[in-house]
Amino acid sequence: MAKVTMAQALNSALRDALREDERVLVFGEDVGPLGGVFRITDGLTRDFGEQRCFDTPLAEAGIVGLAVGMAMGGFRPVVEMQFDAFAYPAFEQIASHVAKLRNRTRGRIGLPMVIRIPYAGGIGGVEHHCDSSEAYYAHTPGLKVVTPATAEDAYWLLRDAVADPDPVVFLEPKKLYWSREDTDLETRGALPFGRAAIRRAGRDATVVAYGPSVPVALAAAEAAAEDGIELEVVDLRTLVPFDDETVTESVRRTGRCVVVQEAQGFAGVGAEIAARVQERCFHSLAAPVLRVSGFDIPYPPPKLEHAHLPGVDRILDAVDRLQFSDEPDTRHLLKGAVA
Amino acid sequence: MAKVTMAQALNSALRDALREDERVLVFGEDVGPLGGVFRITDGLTRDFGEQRCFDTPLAEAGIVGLAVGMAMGGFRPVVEMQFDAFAYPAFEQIASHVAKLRNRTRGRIGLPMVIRIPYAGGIGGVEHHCDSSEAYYAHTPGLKVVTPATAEDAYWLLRDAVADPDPVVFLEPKKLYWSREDTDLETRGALPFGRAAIRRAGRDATVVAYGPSVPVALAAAEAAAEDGIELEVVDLRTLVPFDDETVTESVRRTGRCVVVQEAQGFAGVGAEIAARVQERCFHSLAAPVLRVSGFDIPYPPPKLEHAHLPGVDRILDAVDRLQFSDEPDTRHLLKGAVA
Amino acid sequence: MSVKSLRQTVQGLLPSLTPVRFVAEDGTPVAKQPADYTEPEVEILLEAWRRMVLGRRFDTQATALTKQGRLAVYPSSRGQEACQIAAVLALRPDDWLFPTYRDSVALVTRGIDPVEVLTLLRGDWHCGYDPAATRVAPQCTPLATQVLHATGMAESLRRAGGDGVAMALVGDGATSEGDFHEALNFAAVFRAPVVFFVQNNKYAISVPLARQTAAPALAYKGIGYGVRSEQVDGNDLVAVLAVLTSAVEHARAGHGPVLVEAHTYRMDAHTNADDATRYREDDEVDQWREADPVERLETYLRSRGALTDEDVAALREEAEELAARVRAGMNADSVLDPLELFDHVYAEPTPQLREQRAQLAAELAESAPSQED
Amino acid sequence: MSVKSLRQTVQGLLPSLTPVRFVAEDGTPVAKQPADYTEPEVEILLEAWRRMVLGRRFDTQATALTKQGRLAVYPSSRGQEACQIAAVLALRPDDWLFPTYRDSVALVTRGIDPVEVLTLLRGDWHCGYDPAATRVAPQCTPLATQVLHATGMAESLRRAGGDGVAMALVGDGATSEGDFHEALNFAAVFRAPVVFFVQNNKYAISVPLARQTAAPALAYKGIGYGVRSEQVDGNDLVAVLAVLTSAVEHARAGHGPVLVEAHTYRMDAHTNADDATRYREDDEVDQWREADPVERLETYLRSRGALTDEDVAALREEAEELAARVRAGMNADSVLDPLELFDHVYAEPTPQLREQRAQLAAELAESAPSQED
Ligand SMILES: Cc1ncc(C[n+]2csc(CCOP(=O)(O)OP(=O)(O)O)c2C)c(N)n1
Ligand SMILES: Cc1ncc(C[n+]2csc(CCOP(=O)(O)OP(=O)(O)O)c2C)c(N)n1
Ligand SMILES: [Mg+2]
Ligand SMILES: [Mg+2]
Repeated sequence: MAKVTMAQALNSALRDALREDERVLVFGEDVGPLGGVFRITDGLTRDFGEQRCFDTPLAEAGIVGLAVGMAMGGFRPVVEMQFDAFAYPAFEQIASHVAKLRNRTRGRIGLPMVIRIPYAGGIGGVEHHCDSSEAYYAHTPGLKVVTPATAEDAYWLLRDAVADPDPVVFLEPKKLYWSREDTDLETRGALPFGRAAIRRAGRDATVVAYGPSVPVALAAAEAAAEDGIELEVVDLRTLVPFDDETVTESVRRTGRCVVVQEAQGFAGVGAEIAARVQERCFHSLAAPVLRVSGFDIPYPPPKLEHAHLPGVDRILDAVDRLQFSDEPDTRHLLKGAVA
Repeated sequence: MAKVTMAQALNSALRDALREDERVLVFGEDVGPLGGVFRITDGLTRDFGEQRCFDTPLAEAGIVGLAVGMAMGGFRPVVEMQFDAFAYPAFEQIASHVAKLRNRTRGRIGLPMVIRIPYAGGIGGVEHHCDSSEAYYAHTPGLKVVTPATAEDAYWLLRDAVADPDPVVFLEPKKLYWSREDTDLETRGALPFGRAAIRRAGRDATVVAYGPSVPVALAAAEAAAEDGIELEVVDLRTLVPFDDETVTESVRRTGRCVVVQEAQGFAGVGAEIAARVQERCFHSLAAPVLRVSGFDIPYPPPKLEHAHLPGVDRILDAVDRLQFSDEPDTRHLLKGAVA
Repeated sequence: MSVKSLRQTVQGLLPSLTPVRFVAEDGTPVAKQPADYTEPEVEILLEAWRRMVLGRRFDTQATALTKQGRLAVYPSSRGQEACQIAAVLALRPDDWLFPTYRDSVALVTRGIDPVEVLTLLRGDWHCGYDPAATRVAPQCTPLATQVLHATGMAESLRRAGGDGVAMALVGDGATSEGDFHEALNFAAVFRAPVVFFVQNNKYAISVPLARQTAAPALAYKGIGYGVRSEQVDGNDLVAVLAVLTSAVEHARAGHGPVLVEAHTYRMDAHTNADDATRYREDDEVDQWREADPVERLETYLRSRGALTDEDVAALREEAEELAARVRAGMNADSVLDPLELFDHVYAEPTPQLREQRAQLAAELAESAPSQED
Repeated sequence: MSVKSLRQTVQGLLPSLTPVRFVAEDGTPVAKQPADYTEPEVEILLEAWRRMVLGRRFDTQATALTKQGRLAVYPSSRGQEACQIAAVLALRPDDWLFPTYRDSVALVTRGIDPVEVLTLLRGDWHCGYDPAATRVAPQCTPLATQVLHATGMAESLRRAGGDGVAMALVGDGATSEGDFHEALNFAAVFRAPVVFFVQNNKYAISVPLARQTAAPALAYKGIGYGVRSEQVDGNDLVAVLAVLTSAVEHARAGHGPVLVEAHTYRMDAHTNADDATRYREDDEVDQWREADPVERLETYLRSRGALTDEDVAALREEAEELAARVRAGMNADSVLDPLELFDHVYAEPTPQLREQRAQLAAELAESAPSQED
């Protein structure tokens, strides 16, 4: 066991993938000699050569489009978009080709490729550097969407993503890049790709979280436990495919559910989770499924991000509201709404 | 009163806007002499001149980016993206600039512009011509998102959109372009921008729909009425802002809710609606809020779209399931899921 | 670099000032044959002519099928046969082709079954042929996106160590898209063996070239990427084939990408659903009729004594057989299983897709007329 | 068009073979002065020199403030002052400027309060100044997107009937983005009065120019759009100002857009957070030190007798005052109201935003230390 950061785990995953499969290629902006602005590809060009890890011209549609062609040509490209909002220029390539080529060709050509995207906030980044863009991808059939919350998951989910026969959007929570954890990357954890993890067991309510929100949810559970409320924390790990079984089983057991996401709430992945949970667990629910999220605003400037990001208190507020009928709250809110 | 199609209503709205406000400009691909591939801009170049309605080179990011600059320069651009999937190249301009400029400039520069997008299916279009892309926009703070279901709404919502101080993504359900309705575009209906319409009153359940799904929901209500079930049909009209008041009031009254959308279901606008409704109406609900949508697949080829699109039967199936506990259904589905 | 060698570099990247041409509109050889290109052997020209005649018959047949409702839509390439056929003849079977919606004739020329070619436009499924087996990418609709795919494929071929080449077909309008720009740049930087073949047919749906670009010619875009470029009379099969053959050789030899612009004309409307009278004059169309590529090559080959009336008659018969085969194929009803919709989203359906498949199966079972009825 | 006039058109669109230069690296006039451009008056050059010195002091001060944690991040333009200052001096106050994150010095030169300029990089809010009042768009981070906005603005100015011009600043790396391509094309087709000014500082973060493009120079991209283009020694203020002034005049006179590429160098790392030793040699940086634009202009002006030691000393003092003002401004704590986050999403907040604002207000009230504590 050794202390590793998520950044190191991701770097190891890329290394091991490059070593084990010569079809794997890593490319993007500044991923070569610089090792990426977050150093996730640190040393890969040095150790595997320019042929395996290389810089491209500065054009995201170009990077993804090139990867499509190279995946068609037998390679397994792992490309990096430098920041969340800088993947948007590639949106057409992603939505119209990456997600659809297998389907368009009636199954004849799959695209084994990974699009790595550092995403979400909490690092004091200026505008366009902290978007939570997972919903755009999760809503696009044909993509798998992954977001790890631990270094161990970062390693194994990325290995799985690279080995996957289908395109994977791999979302790396920036603020967790440098969090250290004791883990042994050599032995694979029990959970396969596509399964959620119960990070903390609890009987009173289920908190469903993913990526950057998992540590926040765990901290909230810690705090709630001091008040005698036992929260179960589910870390989704993959948004697509979605692990209905784990989530449904948990909520049926606890009877209450809070969904946490950093992204703006409206039509986000949290909405999907809330919708699914109430569909599947309605008669087990003692309270509505509540969502805790960022506000429906563009990501704030660094000095105000703390006000936007869902923190422990916002989660605990939601947990508090799980105990009561929805009437008082809703009335209050609606009054504000039409004032 | 005269029979008008939605296409004619949209054309009239553009004409009247061009006539009343010289800052209004219409541009895009083939909107000039051709009048647009759907003829929504028919005759505008002839009647208002090339200065007011003109063709651009073929580049969607270019069209939207140009519109941003022209809106900054005091114009009110109304641009057309030729089809839903062909707006994707403009995604960065839309998400990073159109949606954000007012916020980025601390309120100093707003962008009064409209992005018209023919969207959704039901017209037998080949691949990339029938995407339901509303969730991408609705999830992006700073955009307003509108989708009319009637010719009258098409006219007035477009007039309102053009007059709006903020950017509006105006989604036109292709399959309704040619549906005729008796309406008098001269007198404005009662509903302002931002309010949903109750298209049919009913006591047993609320069906929330928008755009292309509204006529389907109404047909389902018609059919259900024959079986003695009275469905209330809410047409959202604007997805952003969302009319919580009308929806909440209706569902609290009926105690049951089905949400209908054509788009793939996962993390769609329907998920948001379901999540909000159960948050706000939990104690009034006799059954989970159910969603009826397209499947989580790329839009099918023309000869198979009928199997994908939510029709009357799929809505009625959902209505049937509103009467029972969720247990049997869910178990059944889960068994399939882990088989 | 010295000013002199800079000047040479620049000259080497610019296209010729006027389009390369071997055969004039009236079918006679031009007075001054292009110095930089070799006229293809007459056997190859004969083969090209055969393919052009067959291609045109296929095209008119497909257009006719739209009128009978057997095709959802058809974008005709009538008038562009010199480009369609030369593109395919310039490639080896193990090279890759990245076509657009308009390039069905190229696909038929490549040997793909016409019924498979028309699967997309008939509305049965998306791509009807096997791209891996034919080394032809699915016909691409999102404009210019395929130019990047071709570049990626070319880079794969380069890395594979062989001498394969990829060719991207792209329209004049699509050169305005950002993806076109990015593809040329990537290809140049990686020296990928790809040929960018612009069929400048003067219109992007209704938008004429002058509204699309202010460049002296689209081929002038090449130098901005360090990409060798050329422009050619797109209705002169001899010239198109000569230039494309040279471009493919250049790429194959490892010298990097080439941009070729062919000046041609779309004789029909954008698709059968389009009304071209809204944006162009009949006069213009009539003028281009004079430049017909099929007739031009036929006249030229006859003048060289390579073609007889019997050859022409025999080929006409072959063309009618092809048309009949296409009609028969399109008139046969297609059998489609809606449940297949769930099969190709991923290699393995997700649990959610399995649920949804079951739901659709139940819906279909319910709506099917029961046995007793 | 005749072949002769075609040739002239092509020549008119191509940049000069080597970058335009008036003053050599050692501060002496080049032997052969560029024929097509006029050297600016010495008063203007003196003003430019003043702005360069002040700009550099601002820049080094901003970099220093990052070390003290008073700025979140700062992308320095040290070494690019000739470009930063010439861009602004070539414009009238009623022209529009579309800058990037790297162009803070240009903004200060334009007269924007330095504290407002640094609002973004300090993390207080996004754009700190009033774009409408200053006619300077917000500094743009999504690369090349602003080039389209500048084109749209230029088109607005053209339609307004005045003679206003827009200038887009853009980096060498950003020219690879599709938006750059689309902007040049739109501008050319609409003949919009816009100047595209590429500061080719040889790197896009770590990626050197040779990995970004294979073109003889970025200025060669112009001809592919029919856009007049030029390349210039970006460290020779005299040349940059002469070329940009001519470009702006061309646009102002209604002759359409111009592309100007300035060859310069980013002396510092990409930002304070970047480690440039990972991708470039000190030798290279040292070499460019010899080409320093501020020293070069100073030497030149001194050689022309336009500048004395006293002038230099006086300006140094002024520069220190500016630096002190910047420090004071940045050291003052900013007062920010989190509830403002809801104010500028739309002209009027939606009902949902009002709810969320109320929620945040409640959260803030709850977490604030109560009066009694
Ligand atoms: C990204 C994108 N935008 C718009 C369209 C709609 N569209 C289809 S064909 C076409 C015109 C293309 O013109 P050109 O590139 O010249 O090719 P041609 O059809 O003339 O062969 C347009 C605008 C599209 N398919 N993709
Ligand atoms: C669309 C987009 N992709 C990536 C980035 C991240 N990024 C910021 S600056 C930069 C390099 C830009 O290089 P260049 O255009 O040469 O400008 P310079 O920084 O050298 O002034 C990159 C890749 C971005 N801001 N926007
Ligand atoms: Mg064309
Ligand atoms: Mg640079």
